[in-house]
Amino acid sequence: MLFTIVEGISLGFIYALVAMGYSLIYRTTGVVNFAQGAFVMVGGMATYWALGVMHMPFVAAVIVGLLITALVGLILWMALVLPLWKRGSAGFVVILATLVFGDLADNVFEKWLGTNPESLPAWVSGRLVIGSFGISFEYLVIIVVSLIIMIAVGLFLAKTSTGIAMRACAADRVTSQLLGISPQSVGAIAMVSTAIFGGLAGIMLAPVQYTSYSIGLTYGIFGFVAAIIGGFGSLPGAVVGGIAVGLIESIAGRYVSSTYEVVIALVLLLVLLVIRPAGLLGKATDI
Amino acid sequence: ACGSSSSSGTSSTSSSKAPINIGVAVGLTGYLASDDVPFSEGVKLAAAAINAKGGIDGQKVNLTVQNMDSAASTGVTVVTQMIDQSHIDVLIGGSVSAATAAYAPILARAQVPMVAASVLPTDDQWQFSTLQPTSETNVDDLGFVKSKLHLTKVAVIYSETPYGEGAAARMTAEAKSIGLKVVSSQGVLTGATDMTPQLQKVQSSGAQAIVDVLTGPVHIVEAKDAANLGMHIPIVMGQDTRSIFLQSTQAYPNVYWTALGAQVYPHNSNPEVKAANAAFLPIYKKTYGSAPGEANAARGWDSMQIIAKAVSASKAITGTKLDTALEHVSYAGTETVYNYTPADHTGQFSVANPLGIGHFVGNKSEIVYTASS
Amino acid sequence: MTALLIVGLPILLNSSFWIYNVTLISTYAVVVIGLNVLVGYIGVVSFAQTAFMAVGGYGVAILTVNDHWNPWLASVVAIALAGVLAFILGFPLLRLRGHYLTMATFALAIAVYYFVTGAGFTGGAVGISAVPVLAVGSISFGNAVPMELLTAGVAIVALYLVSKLASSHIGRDWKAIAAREDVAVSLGVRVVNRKLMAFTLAAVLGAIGGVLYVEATSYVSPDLYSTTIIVNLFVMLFIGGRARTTGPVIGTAIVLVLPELISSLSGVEGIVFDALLILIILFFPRGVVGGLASLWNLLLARSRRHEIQPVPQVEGSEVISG
Amino acid sequence: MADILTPQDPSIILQAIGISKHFGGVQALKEVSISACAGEITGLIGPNGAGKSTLLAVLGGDTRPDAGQVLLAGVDFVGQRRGSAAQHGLVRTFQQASPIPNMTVLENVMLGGSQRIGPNGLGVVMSTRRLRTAEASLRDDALSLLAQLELTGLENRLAADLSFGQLRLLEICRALMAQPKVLLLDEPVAGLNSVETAHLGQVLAGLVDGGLAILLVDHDIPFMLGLCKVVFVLDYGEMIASGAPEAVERNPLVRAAYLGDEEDPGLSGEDH
Amino acid sequence: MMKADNVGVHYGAIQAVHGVSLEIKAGGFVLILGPNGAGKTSFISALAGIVPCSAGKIVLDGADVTHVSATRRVRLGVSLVPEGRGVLKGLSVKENLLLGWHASAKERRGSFSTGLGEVTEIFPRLSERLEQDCSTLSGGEMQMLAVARAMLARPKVILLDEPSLGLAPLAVKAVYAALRRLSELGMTLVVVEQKNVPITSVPDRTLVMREGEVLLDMADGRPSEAELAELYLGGRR
Ligand SMILES: Nc1ncnc2c1ncn2[C@@H]1O[C@H](COP(=O)(O)OP(=O)(O)OP(=O)(O)O)[C@@H](O)[C@H]1O
Ligand SMILES: Nc1ncnc2c1ncn2[C@@H]1O[C@H](COP(=O)(O)OP(=O)(O)OP(=O)(O)O)[C@@H](O)[C@H]1O
Ligand SMILES: [Mg+2]
Ligand SMILES: [Mg+2]
Repeated sequence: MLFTIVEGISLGFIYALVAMGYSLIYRTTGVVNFAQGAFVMVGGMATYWALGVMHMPFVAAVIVGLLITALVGLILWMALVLPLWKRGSAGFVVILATLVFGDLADNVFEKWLGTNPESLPAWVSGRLVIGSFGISFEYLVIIVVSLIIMIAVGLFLAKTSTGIAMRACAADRVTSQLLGISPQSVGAIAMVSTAIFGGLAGIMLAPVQYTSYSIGLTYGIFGFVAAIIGGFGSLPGAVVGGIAVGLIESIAGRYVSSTYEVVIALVLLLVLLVIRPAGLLGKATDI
Repeated sequence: ACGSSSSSGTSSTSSSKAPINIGVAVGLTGYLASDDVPFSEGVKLAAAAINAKGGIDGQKVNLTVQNMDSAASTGVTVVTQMIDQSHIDVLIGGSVSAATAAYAPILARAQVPMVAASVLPTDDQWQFSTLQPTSETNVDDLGFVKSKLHLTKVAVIYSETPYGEGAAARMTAEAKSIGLKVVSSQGVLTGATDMTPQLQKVQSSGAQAIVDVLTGPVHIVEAKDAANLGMHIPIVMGQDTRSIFLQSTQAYPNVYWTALGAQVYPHNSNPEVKAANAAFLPIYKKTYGSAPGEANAARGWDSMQIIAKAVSASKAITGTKLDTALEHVSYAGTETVYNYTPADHTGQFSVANPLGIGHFVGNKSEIVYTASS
Repeated sequence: MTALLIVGLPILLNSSFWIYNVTLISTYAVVVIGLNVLVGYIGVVSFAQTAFMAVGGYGVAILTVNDHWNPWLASVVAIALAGVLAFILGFPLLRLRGHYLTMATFALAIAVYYFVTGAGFTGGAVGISAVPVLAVGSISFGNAVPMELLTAGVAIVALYLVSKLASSHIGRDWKAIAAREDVAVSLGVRVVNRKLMAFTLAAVLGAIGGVLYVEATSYVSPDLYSTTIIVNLFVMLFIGGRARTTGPVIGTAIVLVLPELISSLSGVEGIVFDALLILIILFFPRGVVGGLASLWNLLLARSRRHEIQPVPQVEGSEVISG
Repeated sequence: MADILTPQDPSIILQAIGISKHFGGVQALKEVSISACAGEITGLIGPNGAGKSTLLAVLGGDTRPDAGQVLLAGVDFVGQRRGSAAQHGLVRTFQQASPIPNMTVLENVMLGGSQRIGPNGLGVVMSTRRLRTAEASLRDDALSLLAQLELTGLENRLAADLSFGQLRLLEICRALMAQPKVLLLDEPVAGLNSVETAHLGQVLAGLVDGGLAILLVDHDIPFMLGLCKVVFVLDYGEMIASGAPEAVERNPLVRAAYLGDEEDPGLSGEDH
Repeated sequence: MMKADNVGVHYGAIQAVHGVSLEIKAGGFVLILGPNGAGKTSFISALAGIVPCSAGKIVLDGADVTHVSATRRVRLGVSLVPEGRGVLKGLSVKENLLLGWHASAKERRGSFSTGLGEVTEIFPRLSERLEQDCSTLSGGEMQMLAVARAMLARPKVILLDEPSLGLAPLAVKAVYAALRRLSELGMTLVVVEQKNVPITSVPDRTLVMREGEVLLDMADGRPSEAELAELYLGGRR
């Protein structure tokens, strides 16, 4: 049981990282970015390319991977979201555009790096063993990095004037312009940071699972589920939601049925939403 | 993300005969892309080789490759289109069994024979398979566990696909007959990214080894999750690409894998099969270098050659005549020797098991067991 | 008239490929017309459409293949079942708002997908094949032409029905709910009733589409209801044009036919397809039909000033983002 | 302090008794009682943040009070389904103008009459005669209301394209379309000029003559005092005065909290 | 210091402002009156840069700023209090004020706490609500916040679109008293209103607009209520 819980939590933190990406971009621009999963894929695959194809040293490869992901984020912003945003397109058009962009990214990487699943070497090796149970240090890395990002971003948004300006943009773009804020650049910063978080998730994920051109969809979906469960737009909510999804999945898989673990997780999610229509940490006014 | 197509083969040569139109329906994307992409490459290599020699008895091969996204629904659309637009005479199908099942009736209605790299849904006269029947694989894997590893309690992990479900059932039945006990049997959804629950159940069942009938990236997930759980028991993996086996081994050293003909090479017990590989592998290497998909490519190559054999035997490129010819093909391919009969559309019932068990030591693979050895 | 042409031409040309395509387009169009009621008009972003397609599709397959029912009876029962399920599920689901509702319906759709993949009576990943075809007397809808006529007919009826509703006072309520639910409530619009009815209507149309597809191909499998399909339904609707009568049909046709047109671009057709979709979204943010309509209006107004963009203006119901 | 009209008064159509509401630490309403009579305009004034809009939200059934009762024609509907107020004949406008931006002005107004037709989806599909005549009469009513509020000519504009003041008028039109028994108006003349204010005053006066009860909230004091039969004054969530307009205007508490101390509040005054 | 030269504003085919010119002197006080739909908001928005000019140009301190973004104009010292108050849902009152302060050019702004002290003195109500989400404020409170926020930006020109809208009589007086103080401190004011308001200082320029055009351009004073009614009535179709 203990292991199942720890396993669920560490799995949950991967979802949490993706969920935080959704929340960050939503809190700062009001955009629901369904290319979030694609960033996970790009991060992993681009790092694999730098490491496995170009044979760069590990650290350099990670940096290159993140840079490429950031670039993809910037392209998404400049070429797609910003024009729609400027035109005041309905939120759902933006969602659809990001979905298609995510698929486009999958297709480009499939063409570029092929369909083979690839791995990345572990960041740290070894396992933490306490008594009869043990877990890879790699999972701990994921947990620690997610927590650091959550706290750092949370503080940034709450305390710094840039952070507040970013939230202002999400609320009302015209008014934020009147306060000397440039929604364009705020959005670009937000999108690039989100891309980097997604990419980081992909890079940390690859050693414990794998990376491939098609990995994005799964993480995109479950990250979104986590973000919703926690309360959309809330960073601590993203982490709580991620852990909840991870736990439900691993406990259902272990003790009920692995065939139906996803079904169970989703049905529980439905029940939860009916009981708490704004997620675990969301406020009713946020809906 | 729907259909795609490409045509290769030219009509520029002097041959006056109509070319034979072969459709290829494969999952170039989707969960079996890592199998079907190299598979389609093998088909193309074979077609190019045949056309370079002037075709099959002077009849050029005209390929139409369509991506069905590893999905049955897309498969139906794509195959319908190939029948109507490209007027295909015969179809080469990829490894997605659900898709094969979905378009089998359409092909039968159109009287187009199919040679697929998946299990067959029904005993239909128009369908042929190049996939080793699950019994073969199982006997091989189980035999290895029994006679090489000297273990008795095994766990079976299978993918929730027609192929996986069928194989798991066969395996449980056959284990008994060779004195093994299946203590746990776990299904995995295609595209799963977490296998810890299944592995935990295996752990608590007291299994001494795992035999899986999975394909694709889940193998890597399985190895990594097993490592994270601190497991040590051997895992004998089902058919896959070399790269996936290597990555799995790097995460979890105690991995053995089912080696197909091209992966067993040069240790193939059948000299004809060995010779076929000796002919094919250099061709593959020339185009794709050290790409890891040679085993699936080899099966694609074989599929094409089987059709060529039937065409030249019957002098027919279409319909019942070609179908009947396919039912009598006997061909020594890179995978195995195929002896098709009207009663055996896998061509394997009367043939010695060609598979082996591979293992990586460092980056070098070695064959540690062959069924017939 | 145009409809007659589109349906009739393939038959005249005797192109089984195009007959099949018109069948496929009509089938999906019925589903998307249902989706349009929810997403386009009433602003309920529901992903549950594939779940109801699955109820229709699996319903007819199981009832005919396993229980040997008459295909017509099975179809009607499967469609009615979807309607009843939607009505029951609608009560708790429609209490949710915004992303949360979207998520819940998404969860429902994926849960159904995984369920039919795992369950035994649905045939698992293999699905169910050789579903008996519909027939009237000696006309079998297993043949391509009758099936094309049947599906196209159903699509036209669905289109007529929804456009009639949309232009009535009910449509006015729908739009008001989409834009400002609180205002609609304060004016006495029966919001719960309207949403529930729209949800049920969409589900019934989804189930009809599901039944038609299975009847047209004689086959049902889980991947007919996967996330890819969910997303595609939305792409169809948005490319065509939300809250536009003909939007769903045009969008469905584009999404289904465009890949065929570019299929000669070996290897990069996926990239090209996505890029084209993105261009359509960028240049026709209200869909092709919406875009053409406003182009037409501009021509009518003979205004040359349309290049001036005012302050960000509401382009439609702000369904998802604030 | 507040001298509420006796509940026995038969012309009282809307009555709230002992309403309290708090948001976190803010006590927005503290045991407030208020009533409105058919055929009269009742005023509600008070400084910014006094709780006027909150009270309207409670009366309209959009906000659930912590305590208290709301009786509409004798029926308590606190805690009933959202929107039941409107079905009982009570309609409100919002302080922030709330048009349906992607509908035309005419459609916006006709929307107000939606519940007059009822659900009748089948009728729509069959396009029954009854429905067509109902729809036509709705349109006629809407056009005449628009004319009454001098919005003629704008009926085919998108509501999103109207100016601020036009939106306010539109909103009142839409509310009237529902043929309410009680109309709650939150700052209807904010954003209207003096001419329009006077005009709207006449329109409202005409409406109550027909038996409607109006509860009016606004900061335009001459407008309020001129129209209302009874005025209630809220301050910090408490009712500090009520009664005839002249009495309220002279009330020192009200002057201190709301109007200011000078004799002439100077709202319409001239400075030179 | 700020000059509008023949400014026009279009929304698609609708022309909201027809060639309006206005010269604003440093430290001056301009009042713009007009009935509904006169184009007041459109004009003042064009001055602030949130609506593009379809004709004419806008000059600030001698430089043409017609195509300068609203964001940049704030830094250059032009602040608008928009109609409808520009509520930033999800931000607290204090965060709103902080953003206002942050928007001013570095050399012009003092410390945030001094600025905060000044505005809460004018609007004591706000100091009771500093941590509240501004979208839950009452209508009048929102208006106070919007004015206070613009004041904190220490602009050279402050443009106010109907600042008295929805304010209680006392609060209107408070706002105008504050504006008067700003004016005495040398800030340039442009105020849009519909009704006459309790302004104790005489505007040095009054424009009356109707249907996008200037009906009356009056120096040193403003029309009486009766004159205004006359102008508005005359404008009705
Ligand atoms: N959701 C909320 N959370 C916290 N405080 C709230 C909330 N809603 C309203 N308030 C507070 O309750 C008080 C009453 O607000 P209300 O809107 O009723 O005032 P009002 O009398 O209508 O004022 P105005 O004349 O300015 O419109 C205000 O101080 C406001 O800040
Ligand atoms: N975004 C827009 N799109 C189209 N037309 C608009 C838009 N905004 C305003 N208009 C139109 O432009 C004209 C001028 O509007 P504007 O808001 O500038 O008037 P105003 O003088 O501020 O009126 P009010 O006092 O009512 O606020 C009006 O007829 C209005 O309908
Ligand atoms: Mg109020
Ligand atoms: Mg205005």
